[in-house]
Amino acid sequence: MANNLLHVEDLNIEFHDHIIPETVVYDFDLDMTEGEIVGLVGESGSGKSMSALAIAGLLSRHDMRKRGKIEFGDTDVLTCPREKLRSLQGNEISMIFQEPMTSLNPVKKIGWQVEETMRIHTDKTAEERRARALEVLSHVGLEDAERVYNSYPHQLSGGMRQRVMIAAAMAITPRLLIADEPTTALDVTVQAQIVDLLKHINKKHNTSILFISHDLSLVRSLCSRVLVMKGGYVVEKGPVEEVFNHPVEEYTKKLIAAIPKVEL
Amino acid sequence: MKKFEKILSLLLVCTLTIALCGCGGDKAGDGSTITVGIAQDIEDTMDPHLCAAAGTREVLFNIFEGLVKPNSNGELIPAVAESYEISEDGKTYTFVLRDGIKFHNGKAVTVEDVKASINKCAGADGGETLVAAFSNIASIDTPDDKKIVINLAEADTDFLPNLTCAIIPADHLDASTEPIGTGPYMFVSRSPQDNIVLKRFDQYWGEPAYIENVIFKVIADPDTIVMSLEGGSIDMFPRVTSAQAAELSDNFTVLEGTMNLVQALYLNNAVEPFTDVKVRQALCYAVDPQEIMDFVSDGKGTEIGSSMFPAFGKYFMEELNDVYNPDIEKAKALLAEAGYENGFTFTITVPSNYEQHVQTAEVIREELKAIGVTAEINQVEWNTWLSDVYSGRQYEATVIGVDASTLSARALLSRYVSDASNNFVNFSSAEYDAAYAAAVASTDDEEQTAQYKKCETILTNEASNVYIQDLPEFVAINNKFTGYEFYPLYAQDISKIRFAK
Amino acid sequence: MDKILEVKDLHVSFAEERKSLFEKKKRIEVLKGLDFHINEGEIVGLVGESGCGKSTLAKSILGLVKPTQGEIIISSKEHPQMVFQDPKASLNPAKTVRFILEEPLRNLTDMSPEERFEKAAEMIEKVGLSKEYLDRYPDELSGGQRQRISIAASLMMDPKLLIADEPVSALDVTVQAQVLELLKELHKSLNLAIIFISHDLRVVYQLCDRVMVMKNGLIVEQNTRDEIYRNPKHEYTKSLLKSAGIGL
Amino acid sequence: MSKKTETNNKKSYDFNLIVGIVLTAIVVIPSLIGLFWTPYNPETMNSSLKMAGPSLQHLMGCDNFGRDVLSRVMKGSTTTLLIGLGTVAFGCIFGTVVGAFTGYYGGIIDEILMRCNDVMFSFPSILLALVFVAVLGSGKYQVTVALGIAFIPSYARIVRSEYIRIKNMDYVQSAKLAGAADLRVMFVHMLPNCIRVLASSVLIGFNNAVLAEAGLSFLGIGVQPPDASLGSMLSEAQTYLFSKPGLAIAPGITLIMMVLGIALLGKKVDGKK
Amino acid sequence: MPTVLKKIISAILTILIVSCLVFLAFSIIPGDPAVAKLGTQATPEKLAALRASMGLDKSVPERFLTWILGVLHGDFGKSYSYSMPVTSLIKDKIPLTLMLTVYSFILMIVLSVVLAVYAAWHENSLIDKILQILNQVIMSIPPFFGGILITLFFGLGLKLFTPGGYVSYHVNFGRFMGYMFFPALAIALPKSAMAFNLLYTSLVEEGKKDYARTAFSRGNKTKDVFYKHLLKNACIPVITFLGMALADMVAGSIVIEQVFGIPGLGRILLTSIQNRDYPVVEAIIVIIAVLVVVSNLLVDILYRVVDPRTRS
Repeated sequence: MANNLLHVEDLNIEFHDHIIPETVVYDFDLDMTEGEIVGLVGESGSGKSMSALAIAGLLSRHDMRKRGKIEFGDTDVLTCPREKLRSLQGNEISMIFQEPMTSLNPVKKIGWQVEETMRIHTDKTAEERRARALEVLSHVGLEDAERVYNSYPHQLSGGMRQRVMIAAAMAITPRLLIADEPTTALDVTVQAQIVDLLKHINKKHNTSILFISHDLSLVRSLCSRVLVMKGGYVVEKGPVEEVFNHPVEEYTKKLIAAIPKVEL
Repeated sequence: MKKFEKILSLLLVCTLTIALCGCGGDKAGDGSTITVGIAQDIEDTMDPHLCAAAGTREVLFNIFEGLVKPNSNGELIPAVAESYEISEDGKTYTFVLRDGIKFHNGKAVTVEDVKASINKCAGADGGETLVAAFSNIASIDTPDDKKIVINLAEADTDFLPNLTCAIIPADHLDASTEPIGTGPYMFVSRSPQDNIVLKRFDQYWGEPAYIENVIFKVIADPDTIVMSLEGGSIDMFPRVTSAQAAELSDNFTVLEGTMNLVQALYLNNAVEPFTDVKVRQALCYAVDPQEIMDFVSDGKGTEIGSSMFPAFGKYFMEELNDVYNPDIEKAKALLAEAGYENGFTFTITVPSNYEQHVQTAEVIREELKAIGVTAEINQVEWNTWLSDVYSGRQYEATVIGVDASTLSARALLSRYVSDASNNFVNFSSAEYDAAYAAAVASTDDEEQTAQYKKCETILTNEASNVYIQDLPEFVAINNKFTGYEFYPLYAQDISKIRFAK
Repeated sequence: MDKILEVKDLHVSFAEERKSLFEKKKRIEVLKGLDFHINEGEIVGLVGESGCGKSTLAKSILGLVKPTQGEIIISSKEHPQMVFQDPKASLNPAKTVRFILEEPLRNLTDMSPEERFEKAAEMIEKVGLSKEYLDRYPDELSGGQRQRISIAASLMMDPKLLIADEPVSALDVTVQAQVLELLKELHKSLNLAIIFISHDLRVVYQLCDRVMVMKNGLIVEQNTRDEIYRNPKHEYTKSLLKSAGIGL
Repeated sequence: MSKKTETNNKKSYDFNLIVGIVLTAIVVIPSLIGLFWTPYNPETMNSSLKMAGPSLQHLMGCDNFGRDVLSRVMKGSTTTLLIGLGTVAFGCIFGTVVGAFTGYYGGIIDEILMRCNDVMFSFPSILLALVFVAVLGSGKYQVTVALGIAFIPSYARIVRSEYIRIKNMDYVQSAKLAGAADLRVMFVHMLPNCIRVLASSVLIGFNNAVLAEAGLSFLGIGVQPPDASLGSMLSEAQTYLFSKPGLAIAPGITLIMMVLGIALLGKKVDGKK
Repeated sequence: MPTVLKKIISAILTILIVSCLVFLAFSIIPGDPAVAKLGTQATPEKLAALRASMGLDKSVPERFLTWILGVLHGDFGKSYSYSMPVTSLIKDKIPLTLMLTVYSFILMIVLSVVLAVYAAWHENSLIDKILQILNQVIMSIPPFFGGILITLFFGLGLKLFTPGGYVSYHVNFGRFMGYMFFPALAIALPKSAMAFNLLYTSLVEEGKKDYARTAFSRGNKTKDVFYKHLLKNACIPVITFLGMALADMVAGSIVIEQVFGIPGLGRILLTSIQNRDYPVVEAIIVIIAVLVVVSNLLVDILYRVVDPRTRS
């Protein structure tokens, strides 16, 4: 299909390091077009992170059996040679994670980590890389980009670290950004700023975003489409307003009801 | 990260190359050099008059000489003195200085040097007497620049062996750091715990040494002796054990001599139950020296019956060996008589650095089980043995080898006189004291020898200690060399060694 | 209703590691003078961003941190207890649930073992878990179950005041709802005063009668819930409400 | 061994665990038997059998005194096992107490005890051993106590770092809130959580204890003859390494198997997340 | 920085305590230098005279004070057995033992890092298992026995070096370094086995952490993730071990010097203890204490360098 960025069909993921093989994701289907923001909602253990990791090609450990297809553009992430997969990772597909505290290398400077994708995928000179890194750091709303560039992760707050993660992901503008619960560990005020930043990136670079979260209200404010997962199955999917206003599945209803309401 | 990996592999490569360029081993004998392994560095002093350790005397034998010096079969031959005369009454000893004899520093030896050296040993100028017998010197006169006359207060026919004490330059009496003597080799340098280097003294009065350079290399770990010999880093090692000798390949010859040591189970006669002669005799009957020799040194070694070894041909009494031939029943009977029918327990304290003595103690322990006596073994460190056992006398029994510091029978018998300062076994018998005094006093040689033999017999009959053997000494020497000679006391005469044709 | 806790002009500061030998010993002020009181049986929300001193306030009320100035007055035999945020670290992994529940009784009362077991069984049912959970280890429980156990543990001495430091923020939404329900019931049945620390304004709205807003060591505004949510006075409270998507 | 075998929901049997159990069994069981019975009395000498090679009657041959090597190895491994475990237990118990106090309280106590640790580390073990032997005399029990004391600093350090890590955990705060006194917090609440780290270091400690005992025997101040530990047999056998390597191989292999077996068990204990 | 000052003061304190303990130790151990020197020729008078000349008749505290004063102006006293100043006796021994320790330290680092990264990278493969077993076996070999085996295998077997053929670095530096490789290897092997074990588990641990996954998500090759990201983090727990290992190696060299016939500090210490040569033992122990303290300082500095979190 034309300008179809991602086509995931009948994806099943089985864990094999336990004695009895355990399936965590059953028949997962997903289609994304350029510039679209899709939400993936579910409680812990629902398989949402596993599917995201599979799409990003990070489930390469030998005891993880994967069946089905994950087509990104014209390459199938599951079967393509490792070289090809590596050329996509960090270049076309980038990912940011939930725990800003531990997702950055504690003993390396921020600047070095942000420049890493450029070092691997481009042949930019050191100055060009430095300039781009400073530029992208200021884009994500860090006032003193120079100071952040030269500091270490433990010297920054949670919110600043998550911005650095996003800057690193955006250094060579990817076509797909996978955000695995990026705001869960942050304060409410900082959460809002990160969500705004993702919206801005999507508009400015037309980067499509796969947003994974267990916070329904957040998904509602950011995504155009949403999939609800439970126990490894996709129980409901569709445009966000439709799913929210008249949910079909029992589980979705229960989820929506559990959101603490504030009626003034 | 390419950079990191490059450093690592670089480091690995350079450590390996260094290792390889180091191979090939240094050739030990470049023509006229011999490397002799020694078990212990000179750790007391290099001053010939003060040194005490046997290992030190062995090395210094090549550097210093007295007026007379011992030869390989135990006679005293003239050295610094050309000739000597002993007066009838045994009171005056006259020596004629060998003309043209020089010190290592090139200066000629004068009578003043001889007088100064003897006075130093006698502690004449206020120092302590280093050679006990010299306290008997009344005066020393030098009538001309050739003669030295020593007058004794009381007659002593056995005084000559003491004059092997080293003659050193009068103006350089402190030889501890820079030893100068008249011997065939002169001192070059030393590096503590590593080596002592000597060089041939070309102006030596006697026939010069064959090999030019001698390196005494310290091999502290007994287990590396065989490897060092095989590896070629040393050419010779005196006093290897029988086990080590068996390990050597055939480009080494193993010469067998005796260590000139009286090895025995020394009993502290002042401690129960060893105060009772019957108990001591019982032990003598229970311990079988031959079995000990079988285990400890493959049957080699010479059995001894008293405090004398074969090198002193004149005084050694073969028959004393059979006084206590092994007899378990007799031993048990003696124990019963002494009131110990169901045996007793005692401790053998033994220095841990002498493997042969430790092994002997283990064999004795087994043998004594036959008569119901249990011997516990307590290994102690050498210095602890010296202070607790030897000078402190706080022990029940010990296994050690006692050597003779001078070539006289007295060196092995004076120890058993009741009030002798080195009587660490606390042996005392009036009869023995009388016999020993008579021997010292007598001026006639036969009579003196008879008295000495009487002393030995008393020691055996009184079973002062359980005498075992004069340990065998194995000298491992590379086939390139020959000419090694055994001496009846601690001496490694390197000057006799030459290249085998 | 009489006051169960009164805090007057509370200051807390820590000695900072001296940078260099010459520099005067600097002390960082964490609490800069707080005055408030908690009435019996009242749920008070304490809201503020991380780093504003919420946890330090909790610890000083509990006596774990010594205040440098001001006083904390708690009524007589009261032992205020605390429920921690991270379910994984709040229970001792090496001990059974039963041991954890009986611990306060073992130290502070002279109850016999049977009495202690009864009280523990009674309490575990109160927090909605069955008795056989008593012999389980914390690792075998889910996040929600663990929070219920730590609530049960904190109520063993029938305290009148409970401090909950973000008890639900690490839980899934559905589980969050159940735990909040539990706190509400306990508050009613035991007339339990709760200081509910959280950064999630929606949760605070559902649970608390009064709300105090903290910003770097100071209480900038404290009022009834409806006053705070309907017409916030302080700028900071407004920005909090706005970013939580609440308000006009 | 990557093939998965059908057992309960745990990773397949670990290759190391099996090897560990087998090795330890091969060594520990004979040494336990050695307490009551050995094929021959390890001390009887027999000059005709001197340096005899392995034969049917003497499976491991005879040593330089004609004593049966198998019986001596069995007796020796019991001694080594006892000394190893004794040393580790002694060092571990006192080390834990020291570590607990320094880790939990910090401040001056920490400073003082850490200074003692540094002093113990820089004091040469040989001089330390000599002092103990001089004060306590030599022999099995004295060696165990001497080595035990020398092992305290390393355990103290391990326990101290664990305590520093745990003392800020929430469950420690709640233990304090539950009215537990310091001692109770330290040893009832905190200690069980360091057991796993302690267990694995205890087993590595055993390895070092056995090697240290062998070192002492090498200097002749360890186990007194005719008692023997694997270490002392090894140092005695070195002189006959060329002509009779078997004499060194028997105790050497047994020592390595014992240490290896226990170390692998240690890895298993540590590996159990 | 006050912490550095505190460290130096406590270091000096440690050295003071250690040397004081040595004095006490010698007053407990039987025997004294006079007995050692006179050996079997000792007579009570000779002993008394020699003790007086050695100043042994003064009380322990008095002797300790005179020793300390001496040390303050660089005089470590005269050795009883070699009757020459201790400083000149030890002067050329220190570089030897230092050289041996540093040489084996580098060998240990090179061996353990290369092997650990390789094993961790190929986790659960055959090589990994072989390296594990090999490393456990090496760890269980007593150092003196290891020394003998190495001499047998490399020395007599492959003739790579002459056993016992120590050549001082004054004479021929190349051959000196060549010879020293093997004792260094004997010391390094057991230590590198332990370092391998520590580094391996730490690397596997770090591999499970989030930042490793981030590194993979950026398209790094596995090798790069290990070297560029994991290794530096994995080294942190190993650093404490390295500090202790450095101090251990100084003690370890005593045994190895004996087996390889190297006249280093270890050998002199052993013989001086047996000869009760107090000044020499004191001086060497102070040097060892300094080495231990320096290695602790190095560990702290290394911490600061590797782990920015400690640079508060």
